[in-house]
Amino acid sequence: MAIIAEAIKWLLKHPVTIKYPFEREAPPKGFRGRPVWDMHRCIGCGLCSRICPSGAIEIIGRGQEAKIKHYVDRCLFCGQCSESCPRNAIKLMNDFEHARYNRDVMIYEYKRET
Amino acid sequence: MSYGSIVKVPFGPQHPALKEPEHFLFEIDGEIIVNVKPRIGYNHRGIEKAFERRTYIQNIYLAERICGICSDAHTTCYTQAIEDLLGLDAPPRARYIRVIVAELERIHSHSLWLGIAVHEIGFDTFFMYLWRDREAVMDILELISGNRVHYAMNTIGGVRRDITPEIIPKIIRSLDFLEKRTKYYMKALRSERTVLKRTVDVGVLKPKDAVELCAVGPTLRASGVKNDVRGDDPYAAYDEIPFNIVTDDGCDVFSRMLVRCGEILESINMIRYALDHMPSGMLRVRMPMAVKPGEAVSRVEAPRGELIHYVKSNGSTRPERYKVRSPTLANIPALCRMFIGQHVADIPIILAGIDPCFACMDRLVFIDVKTNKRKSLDFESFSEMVRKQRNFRLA
Amino acid sequence: MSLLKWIRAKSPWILHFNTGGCNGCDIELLAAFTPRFDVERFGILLQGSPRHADILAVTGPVTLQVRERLIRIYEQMPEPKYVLAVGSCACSGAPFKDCYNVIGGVDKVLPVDAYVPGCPPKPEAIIDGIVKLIQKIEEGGTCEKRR
Amino acid sequence: MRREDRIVTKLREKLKEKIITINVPRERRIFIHIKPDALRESIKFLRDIGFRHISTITGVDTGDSIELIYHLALDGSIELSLKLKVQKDDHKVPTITDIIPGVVLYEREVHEMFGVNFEGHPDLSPLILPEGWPRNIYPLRKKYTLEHLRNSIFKEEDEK
Repeated sequence: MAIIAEAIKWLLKHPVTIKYPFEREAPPKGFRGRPVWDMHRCIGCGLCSRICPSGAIEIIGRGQEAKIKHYVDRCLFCGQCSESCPRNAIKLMNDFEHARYNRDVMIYEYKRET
Repeated sequence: MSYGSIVKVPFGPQHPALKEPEHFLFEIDGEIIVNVKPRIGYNHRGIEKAFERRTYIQNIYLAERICGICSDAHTTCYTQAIEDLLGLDAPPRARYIRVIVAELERIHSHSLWLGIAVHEIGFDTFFMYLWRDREAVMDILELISGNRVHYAMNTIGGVRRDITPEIIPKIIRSLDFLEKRTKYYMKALRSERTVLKRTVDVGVLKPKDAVELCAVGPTLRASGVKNDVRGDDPYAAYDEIPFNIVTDDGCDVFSRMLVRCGEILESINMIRYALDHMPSGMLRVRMPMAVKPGEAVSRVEAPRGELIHYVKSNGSTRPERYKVRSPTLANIPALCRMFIGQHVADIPIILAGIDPCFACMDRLVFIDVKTNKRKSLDFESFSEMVRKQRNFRLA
Repeated sequence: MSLLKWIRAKSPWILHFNTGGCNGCDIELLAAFTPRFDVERFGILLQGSPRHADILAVTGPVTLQVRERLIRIYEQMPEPKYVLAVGSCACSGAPFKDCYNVIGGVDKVLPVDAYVPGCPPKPEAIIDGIVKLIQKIEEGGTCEKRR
Repeated sequence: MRREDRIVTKLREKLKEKIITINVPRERRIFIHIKPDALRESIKFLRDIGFRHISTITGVDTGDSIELIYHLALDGSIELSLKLKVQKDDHKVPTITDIIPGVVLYEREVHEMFGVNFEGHPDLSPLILPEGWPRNIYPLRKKYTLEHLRNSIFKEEDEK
């Protein structure tokens, strides 16, 4: 019976539902989203690729010519790469809508522009 | 009353934590369960072997993904084991933050479980309200750690993120809300006839059996045995924070509900105390890449009970052997004892009673031994069927 | 046919199946059905039986033991059927992809229509994936090619 | 005198030369290495002095032998790890299910993962590994690497 009274009480209040695709609430500050490389800072040491617990980061070449491939479909969004980076070149975005129809478009490539 | 023929009812297999997707084969005489055989392993991924292949840092994230609901308990246990091997201690502030996150996780896990339990007895209104209010604690966790489920707070030698002064008022406000709601839910549970009829004297586990079968966590405490790793073998900052161990003498599913509600209230007080008394200082100490040879045992009170990790190191950057025993596995012998002599209709709620993260147990096959006919039923319609039967019997 | 397509897109029912994941995605998928996120706004219902479902939401890397069951469930679903891979494990196997008991990725076993990476994805992200899948259903087209 | 030391003294008195080493690395942790034939005797003794809870059994492959570690807890507080080594070829260990019934699943698990036979165990049927898993492959033995396991198992799967 206690629940019926509760249900009637909440019937008169504002709904709690977030109407998501139409209204988007930004995630809180410090949200761990997709990592993004700042290639001006990156020195191509490959530490992020070695430390990644699920092998989501691939580095091709070393040093200035290094090219980084990030596989979002493997990423755990743990933020260890950003924490380990000696040059602070990796920032975590605060987006979370990564859904795609195809896995091939989930690879992000980063290359130093000359 | 005996019907003279034993019917076998396989139940399962779907269940999430490390090695605990359970499949149960019930032997039923009429409507009474006479025997039960567990068969687990549908979610066996071979994590223990995988631990030997990854470095100590990578293993933190692997340990986190043993179970999604007690992810913080697993990482705490893992990092403590490694800290024990290395001979370093986490700084005081880090230990307090560990307690706060662990207790928040306990609140989230227990309210999740309570929702699932009332859902199993067909009380979906209650379930929806519980899960709506559970979002409050999920929001705090997301605010602190940056993710709703896998917090990734612990690292070897401390924690990765601080609880900043700006977010403390928000946490306190949510805690007040949660406390009010939990007290209300406890009152509602005690007065709802539906809940009482379906849970009192169902799935009884006597204290003697509970100790003999090595049950852990709320299952053990609801049988009146005062046993809690936080109090008996304190880790993190639990030796500095006062708290009561909640027990209940009912030994049935209802007292497991009450114990978990009581633990939510206790956790709220612990978090308040920890926030008030949090020492300042650094968050983590640096660890060396390689760990010296040795072995360590680490124990943590996860939301579901005692969790134990064992690590053996051979001096390289990877562990030589890593062993995890998660609490649900420890509760399965006790669970099998609970089933004996109960009605088929009570299977879902008894199974939910030990909190085996129930969300996806969704397929059943009935085999009638006499006619050898197979009938497939999904979990939902099975619950529906048993609900109807049960109501019929009550009427 | 457009009426049929419209009906399908307005009320796709979901069957949730865990294939060995850590439970994180499961609770987030379930959370998407509770008042705060409430995907029932899109006419979506969580179903327990594969016979009634249109979308199979798979969480977790596929373990050997569960593979047969996954295929059986998929075969029991009526056409047209769609598969949604929820979480990084279901997309690629993520941290478990080299474990001895894991096949790794739902798309090694079934054709997948939409991937939702994230560990676990927020309920909003799952809704995003479902909405994208509904758009695909509206455009039609994918039902015939599957095995 | 600490509780740990009191327990260690008691154990030394009881088991005498059957103990190989005793190690107390820190508070509330005890590691004891015993001879394999003293298993049942020591478990019985430990149960009688209060170690009624068994947390788990760990198996470790140490090359030529398998190390079994029984983790027992004294009313939740002191965690005692009882270690013994068994030969890989002649791997027979007496069961302790009649002393502590809660151990039944852990023994099955070790049997499945390491191929240790527990004599007198009521039911050692498969518990965790998938149906159709090849016999005599124990995944946690060091001999089997991940690649080897994946190759041998997935090849069979493909042939099906």
